Amino acid sequence: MARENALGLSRNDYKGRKSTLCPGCGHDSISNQIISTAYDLGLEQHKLIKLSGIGCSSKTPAYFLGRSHGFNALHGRMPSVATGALLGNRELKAVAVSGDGDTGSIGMGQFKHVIRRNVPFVYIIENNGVYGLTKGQFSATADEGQELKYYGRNDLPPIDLALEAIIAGATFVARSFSGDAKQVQSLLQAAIAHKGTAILDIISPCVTFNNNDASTKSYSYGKEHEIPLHEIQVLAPDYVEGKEEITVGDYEEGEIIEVDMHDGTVVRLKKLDRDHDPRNRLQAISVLEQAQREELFLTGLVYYEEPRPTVQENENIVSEALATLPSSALRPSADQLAEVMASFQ
Amino acid sequence: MARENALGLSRNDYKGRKSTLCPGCGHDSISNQIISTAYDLGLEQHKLIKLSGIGCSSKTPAYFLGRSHGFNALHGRMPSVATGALLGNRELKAVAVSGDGDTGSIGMGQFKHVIRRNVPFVYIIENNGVYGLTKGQFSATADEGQELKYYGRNDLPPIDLALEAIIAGATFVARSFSGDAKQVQSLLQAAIAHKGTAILDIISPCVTFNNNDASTKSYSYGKEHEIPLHEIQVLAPDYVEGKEEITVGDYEEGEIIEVDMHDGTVVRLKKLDRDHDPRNRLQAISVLEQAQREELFLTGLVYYEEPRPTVQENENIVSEALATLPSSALRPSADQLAEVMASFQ
Amino acid sequence: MCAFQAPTSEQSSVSNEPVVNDFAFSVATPNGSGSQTSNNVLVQTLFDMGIPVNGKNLFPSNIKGLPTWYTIRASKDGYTARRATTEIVVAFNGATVAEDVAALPSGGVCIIREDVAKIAPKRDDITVYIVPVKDLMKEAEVPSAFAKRVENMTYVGAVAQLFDIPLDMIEASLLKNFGGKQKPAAMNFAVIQLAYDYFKDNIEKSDPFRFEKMDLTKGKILITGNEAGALGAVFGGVHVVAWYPITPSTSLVDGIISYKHLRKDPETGKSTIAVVQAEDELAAAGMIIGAGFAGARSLTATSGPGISLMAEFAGLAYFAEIPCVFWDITRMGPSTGLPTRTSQGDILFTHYLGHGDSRQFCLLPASPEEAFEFGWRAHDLAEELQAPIFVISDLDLGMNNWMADPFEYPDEPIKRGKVLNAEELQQFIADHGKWGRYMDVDGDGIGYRTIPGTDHPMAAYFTRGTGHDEMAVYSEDSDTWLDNMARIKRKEETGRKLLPQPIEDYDSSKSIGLISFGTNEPAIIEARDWLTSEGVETNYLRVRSLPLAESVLEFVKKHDRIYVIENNFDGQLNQIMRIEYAEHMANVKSLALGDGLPMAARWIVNSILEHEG
Amino acid sequence: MCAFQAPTSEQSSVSNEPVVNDFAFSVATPNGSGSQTSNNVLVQTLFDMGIPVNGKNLFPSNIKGLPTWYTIRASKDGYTARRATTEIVVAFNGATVAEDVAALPSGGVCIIREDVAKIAPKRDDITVYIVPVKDLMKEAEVPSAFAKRVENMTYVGAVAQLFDIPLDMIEASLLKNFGGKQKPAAMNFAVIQLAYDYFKDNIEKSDPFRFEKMDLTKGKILITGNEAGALGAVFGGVHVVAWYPITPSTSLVDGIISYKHLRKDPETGKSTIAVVQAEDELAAAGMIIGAGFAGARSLTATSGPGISLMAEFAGLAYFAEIPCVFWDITRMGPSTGLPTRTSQGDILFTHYLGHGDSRQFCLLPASPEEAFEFGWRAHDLAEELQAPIFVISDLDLGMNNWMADPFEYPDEPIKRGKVLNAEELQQFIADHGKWGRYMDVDGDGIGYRTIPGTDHPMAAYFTRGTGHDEMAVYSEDSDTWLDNMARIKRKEETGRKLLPQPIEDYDSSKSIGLISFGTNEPAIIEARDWLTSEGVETNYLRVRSLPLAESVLEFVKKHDRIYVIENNFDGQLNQIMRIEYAEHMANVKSLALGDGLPMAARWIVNSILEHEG
Ligand SMILES: Cc1ncc(C[n+]2csc(CCOP(=O)(O)OP(=O)(O)O)c2C)c(N)n1
Ligand SMILES: Cc1ncc(C[n+]2csc(CCOP(=O)(O)OP(=O)(O)O)c2C)c(N)n1
Ligand code: SF4
Ligand code: SF4
Ligand SMILES: [Mg+2]
Ligand SMILES: [Mg+2]
Repeated sequence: MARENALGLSRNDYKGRKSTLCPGCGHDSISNQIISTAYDLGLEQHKLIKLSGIGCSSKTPAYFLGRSHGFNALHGRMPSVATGALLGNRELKAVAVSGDGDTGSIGMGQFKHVIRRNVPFVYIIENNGVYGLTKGQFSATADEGQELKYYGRNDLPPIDLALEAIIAGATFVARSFSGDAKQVQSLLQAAIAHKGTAILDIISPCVTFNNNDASTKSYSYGKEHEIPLHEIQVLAPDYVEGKEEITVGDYEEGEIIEVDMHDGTVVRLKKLDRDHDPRNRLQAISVLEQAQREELFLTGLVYYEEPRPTVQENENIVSEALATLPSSALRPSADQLAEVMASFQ
Repeated sequence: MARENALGLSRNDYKGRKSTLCPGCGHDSISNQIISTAYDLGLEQHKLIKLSGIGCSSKTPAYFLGRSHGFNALHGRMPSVATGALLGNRELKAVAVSGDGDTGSIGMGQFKHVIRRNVPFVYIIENNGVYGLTKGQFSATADEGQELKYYGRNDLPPIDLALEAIIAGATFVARSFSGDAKQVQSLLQAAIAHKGTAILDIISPCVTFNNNDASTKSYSYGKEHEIPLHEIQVLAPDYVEGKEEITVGDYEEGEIIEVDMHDGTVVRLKKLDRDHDPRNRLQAISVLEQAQREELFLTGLVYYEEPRPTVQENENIVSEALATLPSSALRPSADQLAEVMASFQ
Repeated sequence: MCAFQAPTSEQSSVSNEPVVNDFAFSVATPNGSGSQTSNNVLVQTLFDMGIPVNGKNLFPSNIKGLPTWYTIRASKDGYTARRATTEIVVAFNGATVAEDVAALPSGGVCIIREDVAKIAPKRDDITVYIVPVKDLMKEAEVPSAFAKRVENMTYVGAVAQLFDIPLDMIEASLLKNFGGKQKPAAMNFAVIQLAYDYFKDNIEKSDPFRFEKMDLTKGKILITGNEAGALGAVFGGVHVVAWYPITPSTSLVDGIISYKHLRKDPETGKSTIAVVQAEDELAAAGMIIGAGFAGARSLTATSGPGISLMAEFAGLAYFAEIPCVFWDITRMGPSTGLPTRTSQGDILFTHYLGHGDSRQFCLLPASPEEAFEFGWRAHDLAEELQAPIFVISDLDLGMNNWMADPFEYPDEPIKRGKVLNAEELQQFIADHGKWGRYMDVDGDGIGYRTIPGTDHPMAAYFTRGTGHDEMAVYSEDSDTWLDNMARIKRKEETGRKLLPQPIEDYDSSKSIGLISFGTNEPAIIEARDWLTSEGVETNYLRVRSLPLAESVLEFVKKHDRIYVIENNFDGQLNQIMRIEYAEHMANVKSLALGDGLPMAARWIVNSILEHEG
Repeated sequence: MCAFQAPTSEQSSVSNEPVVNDFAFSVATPNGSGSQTSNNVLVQTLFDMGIPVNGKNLFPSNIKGLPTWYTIRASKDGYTARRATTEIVVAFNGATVAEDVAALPSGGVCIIREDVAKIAPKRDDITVYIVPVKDLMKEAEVPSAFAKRVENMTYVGAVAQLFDIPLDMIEASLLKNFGGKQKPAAMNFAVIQLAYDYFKDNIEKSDPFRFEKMDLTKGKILITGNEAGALGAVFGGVHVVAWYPITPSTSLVDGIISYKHLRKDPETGKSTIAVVQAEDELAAAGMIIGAGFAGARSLTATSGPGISLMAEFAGLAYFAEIPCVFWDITRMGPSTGLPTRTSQGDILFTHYLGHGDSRQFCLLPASPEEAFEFGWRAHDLAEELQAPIFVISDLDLGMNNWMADPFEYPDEPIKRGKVLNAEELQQFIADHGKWGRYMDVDGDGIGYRTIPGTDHPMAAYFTRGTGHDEMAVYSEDSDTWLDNMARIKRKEETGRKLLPQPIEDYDSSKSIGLISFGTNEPAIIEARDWLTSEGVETNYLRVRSLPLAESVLEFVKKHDRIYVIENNFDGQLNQIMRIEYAEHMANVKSLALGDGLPMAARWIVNSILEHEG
């Protein structure tokens, strides 16, 4: 018998349609991590929506969470669609997928502003440094000086989308590698618990157009150069014992950072080679700035901040889903209309 | 007799049409500084173009440099128009004006990307924290928590356009105050000499919709809170004596930073209260981050970097203006066509 | 320029007979000088006097200083269209006084600021009253911070005294204008009183114009179309409003904000409407589409440039069949054009908005009543038709005060269209063997949708702008594509019948028909009477939606000659009619004028007489 | 689905007579498997054999794996339209083999991979040849990195042997395909040879199809429309190219990049063309408009979604009168639609692109020759008309290989339009008293412009999308607005005559006329012959630009019945004709099919016979 999660569902029940991406595409790994995470957490799929822009990456929502409503929107415009959907129904959680072209080029404005509004959702950038679906043009995250078969040399410096996110006011920013399944899953788990825009910039190799060893977006480069900032463990809200156990016993002072998420989830970061406290904004910026300058592939939870009010909180809307309010809540009374009319007389 | 500059022109000859902005609008001061700077430098107006988006700020190019071609383009899209114009004719210099709405909201994507391409021009943001022309909505640079008569409370954190510029790869980023005529002129002079995108984020009060003392974009706030990072002196390329004189005599080691611009212009920064070296990217980011956190109105040349290749250099186009190449340079020969045709046979 | 035109020969002088409640006057001031309050008070008072009245604001795209005109027309016969000419001018702007005075008919009246009078051209054939603004203001001792804005109250006093407007009524509407706040009302009224007294004591009236109480506005309201539309949205159950500021649509969203409180949850005090100022129009469109996808009612308001920017999203909403409502408060284009001038120049572009074979549903309100009704109905229609609905109003309706009947409370329950909850979905599957988002089981082109959050394992589907089959699964198959397109076009036919049908005034004895839409209505009403008096009898049909209702064609067929009257350059309704009914257009003539001004009867009459004469 | 249709009854079987140079075969493979090379080599070789041929690629919006079909049609009579049916299928894709085999006519041929054959449906009435790909590949000993891509060479060998294609010619075109590189050519050829030998030795031919050398392609070229358009731009003097990648327009810009070297400065080696990949379509549009403003020749290439996004900028270019060139390589819409399927569905929207009363000039190429010619001419026209020019091509022309005549070298000097340099400006002022950017001294609606950099104190003017007078000064005046619009519409009339005029094949004895545009051309040529053979004689006019040339109306008037044939859903050319000529459309019938495929003669013939029959 297939294994089941708390809802009595198998991992298969969290899958979508068959992927039509190239075999080996990094994006498919990420879809798999989303499936695993949702399965492990026992998420109710009807309370989730999946959103995306346009690109190979943006096709993937069709390939995971088959029981969730999905919207494959327009190129670069997923953030606004997500904003509207989550205002229309704030009871939903959203997992959104974008590409580096989708976010870094045509979508830059919406990316910045969705973060600024703190729309609470998981925003995954499947970052491969190229436009996959249109066959391999440089994207805005491509390495400076890189050469591609058809498009020659890239003369422009790469945009660092994680850094852009922090500057824009993001309260959860992580970088990862689609080849690092465990880290991706941990980060996804934390991102889902986050009450705000959670940006995951995941390097996700395009095996067809940008998998040359020299590219910092290739599998081989990722495998060889990934430097995790820390080891991540995510403890679900109810996971109490384990928490005490480990904190007390195994680690010395300063070796562990615990980030308490809004819903009780705890993200435990175990120190590796570097000291990085993701709760310090300037440190997060510096570490990314340094990574950019020295071409270091640092991964992990780069920045975390106690979330600002979400867009729904700022809008001060009722706590239920607007979309399913009864008709009575939708139309003021005839008396109220009469009163308004009188004021215009 | 009216005074004249090196070209035999009076300051009047650098004016445009009569301003139709509200009396006292900060934008008019900036127009005046542009006029003065161009007059002082003796710029040839036919070699300049003026560009803008849409907004009160973007109307101003009609009010300065009346002998330069101008283009009042679309809301948020000035950067792309500037890029095209300067590719079409690289012999031109461009002075462009935008607003905080024009740049920070609808124009965010183009702002980022024009910087990334290093299009060599002066990009002035006349930043008043509101949408002037549409009558006082909050812009993306409005203070968090600010209240406006019609639009209530602003719940969102302000975007710092100078910080955004640095992250995007700008090589010249300054902040100033339209009430500080001297600093604006110095910065304009340096910006014009810069071989790359020069971003000037100038706080420019909207006297009609956002001039309340509490607003960080008001005159009174600016007058009281401006903290210049340094005193700026710009020495033209031919200004040799002065240079030696001052360096040797009046200042101690570490009190002066000299920035050598590409065309021989020297920007001399005299230390005031703070130590700020604009040539250090991380320092520039930190200083802005701190200013943002502590609500400090720091002005001056925030960041300067030896410019990367410009868009024209990257495109490797001929050194003359493309627009005025002779017809002979525009059409390959009949033989060349025949050769190409043969390759398809 | 000047807001009103020089009179044509047949109207070039005013007789000496008393003229009561049937003339227009224009107030010329620099923009931002605060004259809006004065003008509103005048209009409100005339309205309170029971005189049919309208006010049209002709303002520049500028915050302060450029010329602005406000034309107030009183019409005992109830005509509320802009009049091309004006008998009286309040000349408070030196920059335009030359044209303002020149455009007066002989026998006209000029009420002029003292300092402006100094530079005004002289005319012997008009009456001139000088307002000593400076002296009056000195006497009034208004605190200097307010002096500039209050100055304009001087002409209110002058007008009141000259044309017999009761001061107590002025005072009442002033108070109303200040939302009941005594202090500013009193300060302003003091100036009015001073001017009034000055005119009473020092000026001898020598013109024939006068107001007199009537009772033709009883029960009516004065309101702008944007306020009406905003109320429509609030009573239409809108949940998510996303917008980006642009003249002349901004006040529609301002209106929603100011009536949001009607939709507060009584217990928690929290709102059932979210209003988000987006970073641009593309984002605003995306937000309302996201909200529509989530099952919420959503709206954006914009104008031409925004409509252009929303084209890609409009095509997505059309093809993915997302309910949502776009308001286009049209201003003059092409391009940035004249941001503060009215136009009906977006209908062709909007009807076909989106590349490929898109065709959008449009509603065309002509009055505040309709702006309200279409305002709530648009949300029903969007959900019933599972499509974006474009409500195309214009600056004239949106930003000017119109006399209207109090709005009728929506007479029907809210219609959420074909939405399946979990049980209904289960039943659907039982009935049809399966459920697919785009299955057309009713033959009306409209499928049944589910919304996110529906707790049923089969409820989810995938929304996309790419080709899809009736199960909402991606497909590149030609036949699937054609079937889907055919179904969407079938839906168009459903919509053609469901949308607000034309309003006709038809009498089989007449052989000439007028066709128009939107805010030309008052000018056409007036023009028809005028034409009748010239011996030209006309029928009239007003189009209220696109695609064109079937009765439009019937109307065309029933007439020998049809005139299609529009406020744009190309005659776009006529173009749409040509696309749909080319075969029947031989006797149809396009009358289009896109000069930025609300339509006036004179132009219609002259144009038709030219052909019929 | 399947790329070709099941035969209709009248075409349902193939006779046993030898069929020479007059049949179609389709190659079905998974996308990204490298079959493009095989197919190109086959088409090239047939072409080299002097046989009129075309190849149509029907590929998915996917990088690897989804089904793709390539149909090669040889036609001794020179017909190059897509054939709706195919006699032969190369079935190399298990995912589609069922439909692929089912769609064959009786007597058809199936060349099938061994493993695919195992799951193929059986039919007795077709000939089946099995290709033992695995064995052949084992024998070939291709390095494993290349094995997958080279596999498809097996069917090349099979086809060559079965249908008499000389192997040496295959070898030659293979070498050409690899740009003269011996090594890959040899590796591939080895596989072809093996398959050829295998078929020769082991398979008995039992079908009637065969190729034979002819000399009908002598002097011709094989080229895609996008390559042709790119060459047009390069020979048209383009300076600034700004674009954002989108299928199917990308290869046009790729083409410009690959021919940029023709425009190198001989001395410095520097380029006279800049090609910028913009961050999106809005930026691309802005860049070319900026370049046009600066006096440079500029171009962008996009497809439907990009056209939608460019609407606001298109309106600006229209109204501010900026020369620049937009290519729309149309794909199937609405919305994201079918990104890799062809369509003619953007012409209505593009012709009216921009809110307000915008109307754009459009060129409609039908062949590589025209893509080249319009490619260079568009830049002349843009500068002569001081307007954006939209060249509307489509995926079929843009991405498929077409047989064409070598392009004619532009027979006219480059035309930069009315641009004044400093001296000319001085003269203008002397002649006219002043110079204003929008003064219409020639009465053709076109003013004289100056470009930035002109060293004259009066040369500067201010470009804007807001209302302006003839001096380019901001104005809100109604009459000024109307005058300006009237002048721009006058320019439209100038353009109507200046743009490429229709091509007519007219004979007064015929009473039926066909009207079409663009890539339907080959299907119409074939359909007309076919119709003639059915006793229906037709004239034909091909529209090549919008606004419609005057001769289109003349053509309509000269016929009893007109059919307007288009590859879209709504019949958009017909709609445009209705707008312009409603009075004359009674006998005009729209034949529109937008199924994503290049048009085939069969549908035209059947549709017309249905009406004429
Ligand atoms: C408005 C618009 N412009 C262009 C395209 C063409 N297009 C499709 S995907 C894509 C780029 C995708 O790149 P990225 O977001 O990095 O995704 P990837 O395919 O690399 O995962 C482009 C330009 C489009 N669909 N829509
Ligand atoms: C596409 C588009 N959307 C909206 C507008 C309306 N609009 C004109 S100016 C403006 C905002 C201007 O704000 P900002 O850039 O800060 O300039 P300011 O007036 O404050 O100087 C807006 C929204 C427009 N002209 N075009
Ligand atoms: S092209 Fe690249 S990004 Fe697209 S599916 Fe293939 S490997 Fe993935
Ligand atoms: S509204 Fe504000 S920004 Fe606009 S002109 Fe007036 S003061 Fe300046
Ligand atoms: Mg990518
Ligand atoms: Mg502003």
